[in-house]
Amino acid sequence: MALLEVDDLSVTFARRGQRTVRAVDGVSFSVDAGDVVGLVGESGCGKSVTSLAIMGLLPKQPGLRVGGKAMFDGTDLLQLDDRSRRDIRGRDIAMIFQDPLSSLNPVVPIGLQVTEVLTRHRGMKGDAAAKEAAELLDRVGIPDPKRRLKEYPHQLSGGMRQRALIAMAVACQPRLLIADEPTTALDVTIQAQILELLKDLVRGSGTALVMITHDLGVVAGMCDTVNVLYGGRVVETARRRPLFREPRHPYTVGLLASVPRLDAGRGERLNPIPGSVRDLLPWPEGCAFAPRCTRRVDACVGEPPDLVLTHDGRSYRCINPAPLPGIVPTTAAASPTAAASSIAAAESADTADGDGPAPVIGAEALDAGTPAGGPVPAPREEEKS
Amino acid sequence: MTIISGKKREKIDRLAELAAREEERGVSLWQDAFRRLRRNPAAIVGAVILAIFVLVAVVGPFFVPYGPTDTIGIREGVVRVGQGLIPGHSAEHWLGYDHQGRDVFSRMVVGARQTLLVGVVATMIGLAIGALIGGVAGAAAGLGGRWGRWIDTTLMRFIDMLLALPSLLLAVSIAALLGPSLTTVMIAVGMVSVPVFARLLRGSMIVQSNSDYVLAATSLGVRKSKIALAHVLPNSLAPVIVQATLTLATAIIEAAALSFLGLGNPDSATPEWGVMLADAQQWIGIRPALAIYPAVAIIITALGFTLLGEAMREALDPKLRK
Amino acid sequence: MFRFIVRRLLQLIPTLFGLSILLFIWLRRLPGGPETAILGERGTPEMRAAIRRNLGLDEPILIQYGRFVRRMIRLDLGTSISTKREVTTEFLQRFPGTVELTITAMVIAIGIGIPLGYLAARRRGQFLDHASVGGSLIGICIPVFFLAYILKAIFSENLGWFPSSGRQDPTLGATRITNFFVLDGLMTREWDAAADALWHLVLPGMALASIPLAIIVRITRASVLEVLNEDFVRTAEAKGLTENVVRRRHVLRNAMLPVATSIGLLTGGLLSGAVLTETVFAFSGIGAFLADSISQRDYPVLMGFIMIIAVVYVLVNLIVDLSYSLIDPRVRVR
Amino acid sequence: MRASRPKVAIAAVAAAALAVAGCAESDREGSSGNSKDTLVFGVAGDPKVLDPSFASDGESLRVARQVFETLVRPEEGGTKVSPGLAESWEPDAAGTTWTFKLRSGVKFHDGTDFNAEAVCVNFDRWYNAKGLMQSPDVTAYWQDVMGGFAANEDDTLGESLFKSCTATDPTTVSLAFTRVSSKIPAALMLPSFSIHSPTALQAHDASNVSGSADDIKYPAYATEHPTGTGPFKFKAWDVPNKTLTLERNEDYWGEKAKLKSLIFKTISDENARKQELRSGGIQGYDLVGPADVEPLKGEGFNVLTRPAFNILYLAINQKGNPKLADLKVRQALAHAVNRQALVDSKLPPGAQVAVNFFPDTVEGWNGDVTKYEYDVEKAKALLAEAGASDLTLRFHYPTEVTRPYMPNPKDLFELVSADLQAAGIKIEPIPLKWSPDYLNATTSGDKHDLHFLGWTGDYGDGYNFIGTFFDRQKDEWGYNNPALFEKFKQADSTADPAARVALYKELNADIMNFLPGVPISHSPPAIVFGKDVTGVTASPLTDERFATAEFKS
Repeated sequence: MALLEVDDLSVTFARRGQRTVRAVDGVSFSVDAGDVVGLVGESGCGKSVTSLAIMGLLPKQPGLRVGGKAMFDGTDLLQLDDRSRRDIRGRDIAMIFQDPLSSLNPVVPIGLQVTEVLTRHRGMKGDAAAKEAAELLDRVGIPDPKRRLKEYPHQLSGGMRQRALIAMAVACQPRLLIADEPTTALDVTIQAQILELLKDLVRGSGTALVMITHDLGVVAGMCDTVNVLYGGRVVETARRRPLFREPRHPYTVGLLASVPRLDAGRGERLNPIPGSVRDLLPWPEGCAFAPRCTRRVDACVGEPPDLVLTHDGRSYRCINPAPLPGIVPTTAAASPTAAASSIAAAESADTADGDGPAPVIGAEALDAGTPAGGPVPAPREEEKS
Repeated sequence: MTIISGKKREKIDRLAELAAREEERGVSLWQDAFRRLRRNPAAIVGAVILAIFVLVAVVGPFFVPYGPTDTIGIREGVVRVGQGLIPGHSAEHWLGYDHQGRDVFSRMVVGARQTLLVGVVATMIGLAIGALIGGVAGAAAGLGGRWGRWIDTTLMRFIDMLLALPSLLLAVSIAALLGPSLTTVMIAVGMVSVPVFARLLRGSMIVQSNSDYVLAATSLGVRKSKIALAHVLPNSLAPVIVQATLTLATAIIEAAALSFLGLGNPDSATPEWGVMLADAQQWIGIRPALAIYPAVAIIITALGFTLLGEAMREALDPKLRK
Repeated sequence: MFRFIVRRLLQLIPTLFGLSILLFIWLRRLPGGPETAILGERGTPEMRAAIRRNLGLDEPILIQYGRFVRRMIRLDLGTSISTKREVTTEFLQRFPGTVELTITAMVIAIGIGIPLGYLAARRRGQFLDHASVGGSLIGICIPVFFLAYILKAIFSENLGWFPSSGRQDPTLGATRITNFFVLDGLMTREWDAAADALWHLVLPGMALASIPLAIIVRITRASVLEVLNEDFVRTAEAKGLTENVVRRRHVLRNAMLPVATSIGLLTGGLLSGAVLTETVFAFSGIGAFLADSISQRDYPVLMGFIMIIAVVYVLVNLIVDLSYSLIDPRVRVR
Repeated sequence: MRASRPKVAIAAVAAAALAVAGCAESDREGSSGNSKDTLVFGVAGDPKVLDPSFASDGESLRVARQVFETLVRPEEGGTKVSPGLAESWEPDAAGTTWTFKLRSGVKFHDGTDFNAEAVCVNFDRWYNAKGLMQSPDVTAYWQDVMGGFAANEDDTLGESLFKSCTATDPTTVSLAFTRVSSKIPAALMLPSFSIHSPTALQAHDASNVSGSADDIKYPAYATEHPTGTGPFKFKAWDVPNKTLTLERNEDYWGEKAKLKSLIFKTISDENARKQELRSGGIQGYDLVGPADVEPLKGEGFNVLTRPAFNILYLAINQKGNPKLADLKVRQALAHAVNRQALVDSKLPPGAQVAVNFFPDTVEGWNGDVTKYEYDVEKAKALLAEAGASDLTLRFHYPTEVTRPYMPNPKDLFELVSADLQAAGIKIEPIPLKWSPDYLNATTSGDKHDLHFLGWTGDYGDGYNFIGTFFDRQKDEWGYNNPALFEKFKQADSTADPAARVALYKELNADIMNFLPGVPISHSPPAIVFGKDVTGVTASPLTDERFATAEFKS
């Protein structure tokens, strides 16, 4: 039984005068307790909107319409009234945002910003709260927490700020943690530290983590399951390894191919995906990716492609998928950054103990793309590096 | 600087962004702004009000039924303020007589022209002088150097002094200096807005001169003075123009205030709403309407200018755009 | 902090000096002198000449200015030509009124403006929003003195709820200590007097508040709208904080920064409005008195008052700056 | 820490306030509240000084009239000289020495006895004025009436009319003058000749007008301790509240005041006064706008109309434009102005068109003088004759001022200039602020052709009007007419009243023939009291006595 089960979630903004925007268009995925799930895609593909919709944080405005379901152990978050939503937020589901500076209140001391969560959800007050806050800061690796409590965001370094944010997020040991591009705004070196921190926090504590990112390096480093989004829909879902080894959806292929490779010959040039997210086709009229797709066939345009389930339980949304076995680079080595390789290392570490037994494949499980099949040996390139 | 400039500064930052935007993408800022204006209902309302106002002001006076100074009511002996007699609206006098037995409707129409005149000229004066001072200061600051800074500070100190005086008091003093007349009102009201324009232009120019494209130009070895004139000044004008629109509104109101203090334009041949309102206060007991007509006219007109001005500010302001 | 204040106060000196020169030149440029103001219809040219001589107005302007400066240094502002009372006395008797009026106006403007602005922003696009924005527009566009008349006509003449003029019912024969009538009333425990003084402040306060109220509503609304889009508000929401906490701690505290600035500016500017309001409500303050003094050519009063006002203005702004650094930890006065 | 700092500040202030509150003491005895024995009266301006010797403004004099008394005073509601502190008076044969029989048993507010000595102390005080007290700024009326001091410190001052005061016995005082003058005894009704308590003058050293030339300071007496014999005593001057409180003089020699206390409240704006009366904050006010008379009456307020004791005229400056030296042109102007219409439409009920330069209530008024009826054609003809058909005149008029004789100058100007233009005269309007700009421009130099000015009589003698205007060469008129001036001197120095009145009649006739300006109107200023206030009689000299005022139950 999944912890969070998002089913056909759609978000549309209708503005007077302009044609309605479908930011999220029937996204479905699920997250098991303790699981780390990635939502990957170029910016503008609806990753963040999805997360905000789940949290009920989309700015209230006329014309905003949220459809579908988001079952969080039994209750549909989308149907909740404001009060009970507030009760769940921060206590059961917490969120970490992209830009740590702008995400912290500049005129309120860090301490208060941490304690207020404790006060709200754990009824802690005064010294008790302060003490707990200090411990939290300590736990997320902020040195000299006592002093930090009194300081203001602008007095902290970027990494420290993100740690502080994380401290606030995990203050109530939430069962689900949503991290929206938590490392994008940070220096590469810091990125790694933060990712490590997140890993440590979720491991053991049984907290599930939804990692929203465009950085395949991050995905490779952390996620058990990956959902690739395009144009507001999940176009491919797979366990991490299969996805990297043999991506089926041309978009995924494109994504991976566009990552620079260390071992690529000098002459070889990167092959980015032509065009941009802007020029997509509305799903009802066919495959949104069609305009940019290298494997496009006439049938792509006309009606939306259905979700295809494959033998090993992965799923993709394409009528002319990349052939098997595809020659696919793995990000680990491919990604040139120190971060990536460190991730690779980390990953090789935790792949050993595997992902535990695969759950029974039920219809909706398949639909949600929970894969079957055990761990897959790490790709060759890895040993090389 | 005191906090006075604090508010300005944020305006200035915005201007900087805005000018920067203009630099990066070729589309004219103004076209862009205009497109947004057309979509803003407030702007439309304001524009319509002003259109009507200007139309009345320009052509109206040629079609008024009676002369604005023609004291019919007194000749016919129907107006006797001594006995508290000021007849109200009738078939031939749509808005009735005023205390001098003149046709109020005709005076309102002719008054529109005067009011517009006062507003525009006053604003022009304020803009001209303010822009001159601010421009020089800004340019000087931009050029830098000991002299540049010196000029800048002295000018700004002067402006600070003007700001330290309550605006209306400034106007009253000027009026007292020149004696009541239409020109006096214009100058007095104009002077009040000088500091605002000066600070605004100076501030934006300074931001401009620190902006990337100016640095670029400098690095290309363009003469500083040339930059100041060719790039900085033009790009600094946007907020000034917005401010001018808003000032038009306040100018009309300030003029009314001056009239109330008895420093308004005394020439009855060229009635102005402010004066009419001030005069009417005296007969408010007998005929409130005499006060209400010009008051409402003033409010609506000022509203028109403000609406348009605010709309323009939003249209030109990248920060508010989202 | 301390050094900051000192530097600011030092900056004041050249400003005042320049101001005094400007004033002096301006005053002496005014057509006619105080003599006619003093004598009225009955003055013969000889009498006027005599007075000019007495007042030393026939001496070269530099000498006059010299005399003025010498007095200023002794902090002696001279005596009013028309009332023959010390300028400082005149000021101390009238300034409190204006201060009380200004405070009332600001209290009204802030007390109504900020909540209204906040609600308008929260209910963006709904009725309340349009209403308050429209209202504030009109508030800016309506001539203060006209508004004052309307308020009086309605609440005083017709309904008789409020007194229509003055600062206090003279028949109370209240005691004067600081000339801040409300304060005096409290200090001397003449509660009725204090209450009456407050009562007299309501209408003029409302009239004077119209413009600042309008502006505060607009600024608050704008800045709240801006803050609502900030990430940290989203963070706060994500923490599941109660609406109340989010509003107070996260939205308002940030939204107040620009509002604080404008409040400082407005308070300084209120004096202009005071000139009109005080006239309409026969309210004894410096605004109306200054206007009179100009027509009376009461040079000493004008010089003295305007100098003091300039100082006050700068001080107000100084206080604003300091308070600003209190609200916003990022701003540190150096 | 940060958040708490403001709290601390507030706490501190509160604490301070309380601390002060501890020591501050209420110094008011049982406040009268708004009971029926306190009258609050709205006035247009603050009094400037409480010692009438130094006062020339109406509001100061209004107060003085309640607190002080003069030897002779105007009859109630009239202008005739009637007994005040003196029961009777008579001049000697030469008419230069006047002997006054004083009322006995009169005490000043400070308990000092009123007697001949006291009178002389006062006159000597004025006569022997030294230093700054000789400034026309300080003793305007004395200089206006007496013309000089014992020792003039300014050569522009002339020989003093007053010579000496001798107290023959406690109730008999005689004033000696250097020459016969029309002003005596009428001028002694002026509040500026109020008799002060010698002890009080001494105690608060009233004559010590200190300070340097350019900042004159009045002595405490003039601002805090006015001590007279009047029916009201000075109690408090609450400058910050713009109110001045008088209280009943319990041991007044005559009939005691009905009001326990009388409060003058300054409300400079005319409408504000009206609104305050309506809202009940005041129970009466002065300077009622002509337009308000009827409405207020209609609402049941007691509107009293003072007998018109003033004149509004259109002055013509013959220096200004040579054409104006031509009598025909001046006559043309007189014919061109429709004075009747102006009076009907602009002035309160009871106003009349003026045929002399003083109202018919003053002895010496002459109904049989050349009158200039409204006749545009005639005006045009006269102008043509004088070859002045294309005349352009600079017409001065004052802004934002209301004089008893001139309610709304601007309105009047608009009417008159319209009339003149109808007669083919071009008008260049020159509006100026009443004081000082307007008065300067019109009474000095020769830059003015036409302007409005007027006069409210100080006392019931014709010379106070026409003498003030015409008895010597003045920049206001810019003509030189020795014959006329001579006649004035003669009239002024005629001791026998009857003979003088006869001369006034002639003068009026001469003036209307010579036509230095056009007399326009006498308009009755109104004063209003609350619906339940009675007992006040309107006075042409604005000498209303509040002692008789009472609330009728």
